[in-house]
Amino acid sequence: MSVSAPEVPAKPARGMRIDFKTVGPLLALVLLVLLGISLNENFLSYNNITNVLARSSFIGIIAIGATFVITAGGLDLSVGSMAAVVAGVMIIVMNALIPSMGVSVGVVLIGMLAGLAVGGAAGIGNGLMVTRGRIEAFIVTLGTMGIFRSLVTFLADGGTLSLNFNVADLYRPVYYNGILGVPWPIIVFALVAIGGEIVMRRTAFGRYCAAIGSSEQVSRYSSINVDNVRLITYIVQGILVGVAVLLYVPRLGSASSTTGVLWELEAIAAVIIGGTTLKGGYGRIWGTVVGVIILGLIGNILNLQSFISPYLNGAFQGVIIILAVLLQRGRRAA
Amino acid sequence: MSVSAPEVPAKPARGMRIDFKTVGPLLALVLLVLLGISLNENFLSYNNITNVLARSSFIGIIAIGATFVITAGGLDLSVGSMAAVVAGVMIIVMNALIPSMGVSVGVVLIGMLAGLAVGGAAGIGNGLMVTRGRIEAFIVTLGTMGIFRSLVTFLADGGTLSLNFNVADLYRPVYYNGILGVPWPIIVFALVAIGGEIVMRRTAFGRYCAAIGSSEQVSRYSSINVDNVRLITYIVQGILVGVAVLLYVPRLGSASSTTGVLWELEAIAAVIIGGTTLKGGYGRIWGTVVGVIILGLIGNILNLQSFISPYLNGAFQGVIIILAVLLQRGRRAA
Amino acid sequence: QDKVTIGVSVPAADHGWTGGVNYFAQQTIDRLSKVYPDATFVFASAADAPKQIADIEDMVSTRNIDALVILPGDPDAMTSAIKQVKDAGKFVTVVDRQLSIDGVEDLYVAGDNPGLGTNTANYFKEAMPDGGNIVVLRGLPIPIDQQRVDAFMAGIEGTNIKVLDDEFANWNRDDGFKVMQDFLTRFPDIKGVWAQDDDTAVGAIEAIKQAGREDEMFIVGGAGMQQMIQRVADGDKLMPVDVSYNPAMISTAIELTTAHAVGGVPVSGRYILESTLITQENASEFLDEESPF
Amino acid sequence: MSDPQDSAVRPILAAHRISKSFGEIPVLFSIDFDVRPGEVHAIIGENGAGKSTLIKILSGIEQPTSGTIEYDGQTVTLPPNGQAEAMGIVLIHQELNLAEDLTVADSIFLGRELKRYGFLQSGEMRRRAAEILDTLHVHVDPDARIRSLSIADKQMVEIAKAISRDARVLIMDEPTAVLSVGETQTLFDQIRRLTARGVAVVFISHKLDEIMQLAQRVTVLRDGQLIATVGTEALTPDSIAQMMVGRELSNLYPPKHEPDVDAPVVLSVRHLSAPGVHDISFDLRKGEILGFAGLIGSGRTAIAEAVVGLARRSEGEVELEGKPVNFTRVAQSVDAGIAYMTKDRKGKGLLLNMGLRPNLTLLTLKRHLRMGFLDSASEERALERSVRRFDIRARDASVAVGRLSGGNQQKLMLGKTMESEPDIIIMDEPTRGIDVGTKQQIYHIIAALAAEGKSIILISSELQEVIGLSHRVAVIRTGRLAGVLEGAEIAEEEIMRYAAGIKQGGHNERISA
Ligand SMILES: Nc1ncnc2c1ncn2[C@@H]1O[C@H](COP(=O)(O)OP(=O)(O)OP(=O)(O)O)[C@@H](O)[C@H]1O
Ligand SMILES: Nc1ncnc2c1ncn2[C@@H]1O[C@H](COP(=O)(O)OP(=O)(O)OP(=O)(O)O)[C@@H](O)[C@H]1O
Ligand SMILES: [Mg+2]
Ligand SMILES: [Mg+2]
Repeated sequence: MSVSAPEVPAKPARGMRIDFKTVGPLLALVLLVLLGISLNENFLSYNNITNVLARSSFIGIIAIGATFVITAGGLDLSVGSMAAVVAGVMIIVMNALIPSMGVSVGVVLIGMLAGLAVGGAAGIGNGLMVTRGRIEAFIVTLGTMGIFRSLVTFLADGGTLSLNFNVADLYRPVYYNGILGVPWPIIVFALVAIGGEIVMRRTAFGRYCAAIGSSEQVSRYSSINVDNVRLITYIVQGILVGVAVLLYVPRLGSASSTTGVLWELEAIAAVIIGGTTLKGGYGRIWGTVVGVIILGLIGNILNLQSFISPYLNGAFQGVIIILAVLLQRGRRAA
Repeated sequence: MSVSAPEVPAKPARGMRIDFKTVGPLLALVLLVLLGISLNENFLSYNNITNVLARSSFIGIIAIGATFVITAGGLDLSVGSMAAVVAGVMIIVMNALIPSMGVSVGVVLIGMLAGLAVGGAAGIGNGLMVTRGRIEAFIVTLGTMGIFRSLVTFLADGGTLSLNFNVADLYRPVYYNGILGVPWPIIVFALVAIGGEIVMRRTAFGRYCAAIGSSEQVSRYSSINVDNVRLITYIVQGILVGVAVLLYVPRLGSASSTTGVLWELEAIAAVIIGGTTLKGGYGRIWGTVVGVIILGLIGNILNLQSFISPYLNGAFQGVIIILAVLLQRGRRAA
Repeated sequence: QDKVTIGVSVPAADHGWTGGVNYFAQQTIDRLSKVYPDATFVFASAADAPKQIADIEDMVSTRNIDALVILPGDPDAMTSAIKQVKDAGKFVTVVDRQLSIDGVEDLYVAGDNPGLGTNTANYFKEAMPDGGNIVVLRGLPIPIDQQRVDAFMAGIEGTNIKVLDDEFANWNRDDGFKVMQDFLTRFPDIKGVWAQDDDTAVGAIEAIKQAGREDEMFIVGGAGMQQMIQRVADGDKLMPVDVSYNPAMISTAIELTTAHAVGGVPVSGRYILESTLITQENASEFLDEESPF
Repeated sequence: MSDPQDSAVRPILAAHRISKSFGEIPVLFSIDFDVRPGEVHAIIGENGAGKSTLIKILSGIEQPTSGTIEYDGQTVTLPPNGQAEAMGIVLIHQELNLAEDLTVADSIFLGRELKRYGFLQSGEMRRRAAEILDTLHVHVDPDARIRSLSIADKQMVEIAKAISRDARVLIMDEPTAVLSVGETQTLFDQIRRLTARGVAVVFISHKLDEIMQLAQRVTVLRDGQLIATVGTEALTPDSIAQMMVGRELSNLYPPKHEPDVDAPVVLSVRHLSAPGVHDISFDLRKGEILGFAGLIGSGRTAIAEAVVGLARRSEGEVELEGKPVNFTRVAQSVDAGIAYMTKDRKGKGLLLNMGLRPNLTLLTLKRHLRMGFLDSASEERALERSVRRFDIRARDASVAVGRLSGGNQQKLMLGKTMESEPDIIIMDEPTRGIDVGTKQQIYHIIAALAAEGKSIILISSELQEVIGLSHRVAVIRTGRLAGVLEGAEIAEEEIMRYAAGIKQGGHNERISA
């Protein structure tokens, strides 16, 4: 007894209808830009746009790392404090090298390497505790958040670590200059974003992150080395924190116990506004970039007007964040 | 025709082996107490113990609410700011009633009711946006966190709202007095904890929370009204924030934009240290109580010694949090 | 008469004193907007240094400010950003905190953080000629706290005053209460408490009262909160003096800057607002019905 | 190609004296097992006998407590976590094992993506996935997310995933439990193609006719013990069943008691439309067993879900004992006496991380309240009742249900549904993954319920089951009612003709009179 071929169901026309899950964050961004334009004629000026993008780049680069961590079902609350430690160590290293190396590009380069190394090491620490120690990521990174924060305070002796002014002068162009009028932070952010998008979409690593976030067991049974992939997401996060700080130090030239406070929340918010699911399994880098820019614009727009009491800035921010996600509702973590 | 008797499974002797998942947080607590005793002979004094427990009670009561929210697969980041708003509104209401009602117990009672009402209303807001609005809990409560925080700052005009001195005197005993030498905050905390434990373990609602956190889909197919149960967890959380603030206001009689900052993180940390899984599906109230006391003791112990530089307080805190969870490792969110 | 725009940037109200700064800044802006119809004010308060830098960048690039009044939350981190505003040809007034290089600002309206520590130390020496045990409740771990504490420690050096321990109470009432409770548990003999800040002192006082040890010690706060000045004026034994550190210094700065920008009144140099000891005798000078702080 | 029946052919994979305990609980006792290239070797046994555990050990997912594994003549320790796949041992898990957030193509290639210069060749993978799905006659979009597939489609994706790998040994744990006859045949064609190429296949099923059709040898397990390994030709379904359950299994299906002709209509569905459902009308009489037959994805589940309020209906009426009802939540239908038992026990039926008791009583928790509080003694009694009635076997009663054997999970779900003491029961694949012995028992329970005056809608892809139990059979095709069969018409070929669209109409008008 055999059966004739079952009827083939017609494929639904994909992408014909507006897909709010995809368009949501973009729509929110467009609305914000329109709001900005209506508030101030300088909003779209070259200066304002580069300002906003450049200063969003720290959080942006960190948030791209967070997208990987979250997609793979993890979480990193320590990024803000980690950034402070990285900045602190970079400054200490550079200041310490001046007597022997003088004020030279070499000092800056070594400082930068030190920053990346510290970020990477911190990422390894977080990653090992989560994967080998089998402790919930929330707790591990809440713990290291406290530890890193203390460490900066300790290194700075309760005060501020300041980069030697001459070295700072040498280093400053890394934030303020660029090529063809595009400042370095924007260039680096764009490169990291493009790289992140490629890794997420077009490499096995990106695929594995989604698989692990979706189901650890399925991934394990598909002979994915779950622990290693997870570990790598934390290391990537650490290194990207390092990269972000490379751009941060020339801007502020100092680090203190208040450096990077609440960056973790901002980074996670950007990731989720961008459409990545907090429980893992689905992540998109370009969404995160949109999320970061949305958050950056909110601050900018608040500065463009004077009717909202500054006391209510946080409320405005909160409303926009909720609205941005409301625009993509329908998606919902199961 | 009948089937041969099914094999009756022999129950394994439960609890014979040390179950680290259960004992973990308790063990951490015991170790901390031993550390405290070794540091200072006053550690176990009546005064110190009641001090620590009484001031842990706010976070404790809030964390019990958070246990329900998290068990049902949700999250509430807004509790700290919510507490500030509740405190602010209570103070404003009480101060406003004095002209008409004089300095009377009635004023205090109405203030208390107002506090509970504001907490409950805030919880309803969060809950509706999560359940009806289908927005991720993280985003909703991150948004309302900003909104509530702004609101207090606005209400307090950037400064501090202070309760009228005479009313404060009338209200003060609610924090400082008690029965049989046990201060009210401890009594209320204990009652809320016992109530919470009963609700979690012995009512359909508690069972439903775990079921929903474990699988929303299965719960829906099992005729559980998922949205309502979720909504109720947020309302319970809101009301418990209200209860916590009822005990907070008489302590110092003031509220400002810094009231309750980071309470959400502390509450969530307590919940998870206590063994509840962040992804939902399993919660235990008594664990949360242990978690809260652990966090309270860490601060206390740090103040009782001088070898650790105060700069490193956060590091000590971080290490203990990680260790407390390490002691129950093996449990792991899938 | 041309229109002028003046930017005012302050740290967010993360504790009582900065709350006062925010209040006075807005109040002054409201008042001056009426006095000078040609002046527009742009006000922003920022939670951290990057945000504050972003604020002043926005003021320059989108609001075309002519002058900037800034109380930098973290002066070292903000120096080069403020220098850029200056380099763009704006008039710059810096308030309270010294930038890490000289010569950036046109006008400096300064509070005196080390002075606060020194003044307090002097009072402790006077009140405890034979020395004794004290505890210190510090602020937030940021540089101004360090400056105040360093000056205080230098001030009591060589006396018999012994600092039993110091802990951060974050210029915050709740933490003042907690830390003081634990100090009281730990040390049976405390003669004096330096709370550094009046908010912290509010919490510490409650803890001392709860322990019933009001008669054993005195406490010195700081910043000049109205509630505390009232206590001093009333001759409270527990709170015999306070040390002023008036958040209203931001008002002075805004007024001077506006006068310069609108009326061309020449102002420049340094205005140091001293940190003075408030005692029962002079307390009435510091009482101000209107102030919320 | 040598004849795999020839015992001289060396086994490619063999287990010697394998024992396995979980904690202190033994589940396998000294099992010998082997499979030869080109052979289909079936494993059968009651629920909880240890079949899944054995094949997990054969594929490295679990490590044996004692005993050795020989692969290709070498004694080996198989690498854990599916890494044995690289050695050519491919496993299809009993429980669906797909990541819900990934797409079909992603899932098929998960863990061995095609890459060029380190980058994924997504287009190529999509193309090949489509090809493989085509050979299986599965019509799903390679870009569809797993989450959106029906459970049978998910199973087919798993099969596609497994046969697309370069397997030397292909192990399948109840792959046909959710498949209907047609899909099963497609699968068997593929299996024969593979065995012809020398692939060794280990096959677990509770459907004895499938085993007779496909396997050369059969190994029977009972309570973790090896009972026998015998050639299929020496067996009849009866003798296998006897070996499995240790007793004679006569008349699998109980005699049919037709309901009274004038038995009242309890459930009447008129022109029901919902997602996947188009203009369905039928009546269900008191004491009647109404079978729902159809191909995978024909919409039987969708109809049931629309009736009980799990899916929103767009058109049509449902009448319960003559009164129109419109359930928007399941709770309402449960209260009205209609219970629906899902076929997706993992995704919709059971809380895998919880124990037996909370799962059993979840649907009816309100009945276990005493003065507002849960009465665990009452819950415990309910569990005892269900364990007895449905023969639920858990070696460790405190175990999370995710660790129960598949069949025992199914039985627990049956128990859970029956706890609500419904008058109308819609059972979706009620015997999915259940062994013959228990099946017989469940069939008798179903028949007894009908005899008591309960009404039952039986959705099943196992035609024999529908035929053996139903008083009438509704055949569903692409969301529409293709026909209703009664009496002597209820026969395999006739049903298939309607299901495949060769025949239409039937007694449709009579039923929706
Ligand atoms: N991880 C585990 N932990 C504890 N017990 C387990 C675990 N896995 C399986 N078991 C137990 O081992 C026994 C055998 O289970 P197994 O899944 O092998 O049975 P099966 O023969 O495949 O049954 P079915 O036909 O129902 O699928 C069962 O009693 C089951 O509860
Ligand atoms: N919510 C929905 N929206 C669109 N299409 C749906 C929806 N639910 C089901 N369908 C489609 O309707 C058809 C019926 O699927 P369903 O799983 O309900 O039936 P079934 O496979 O016949 O059930 P069974 O497996 O018990 O035979 C499928 O093609 C499915 O894709
Ligand atoms: Mg099995
Ligand atoms: Mg189907």
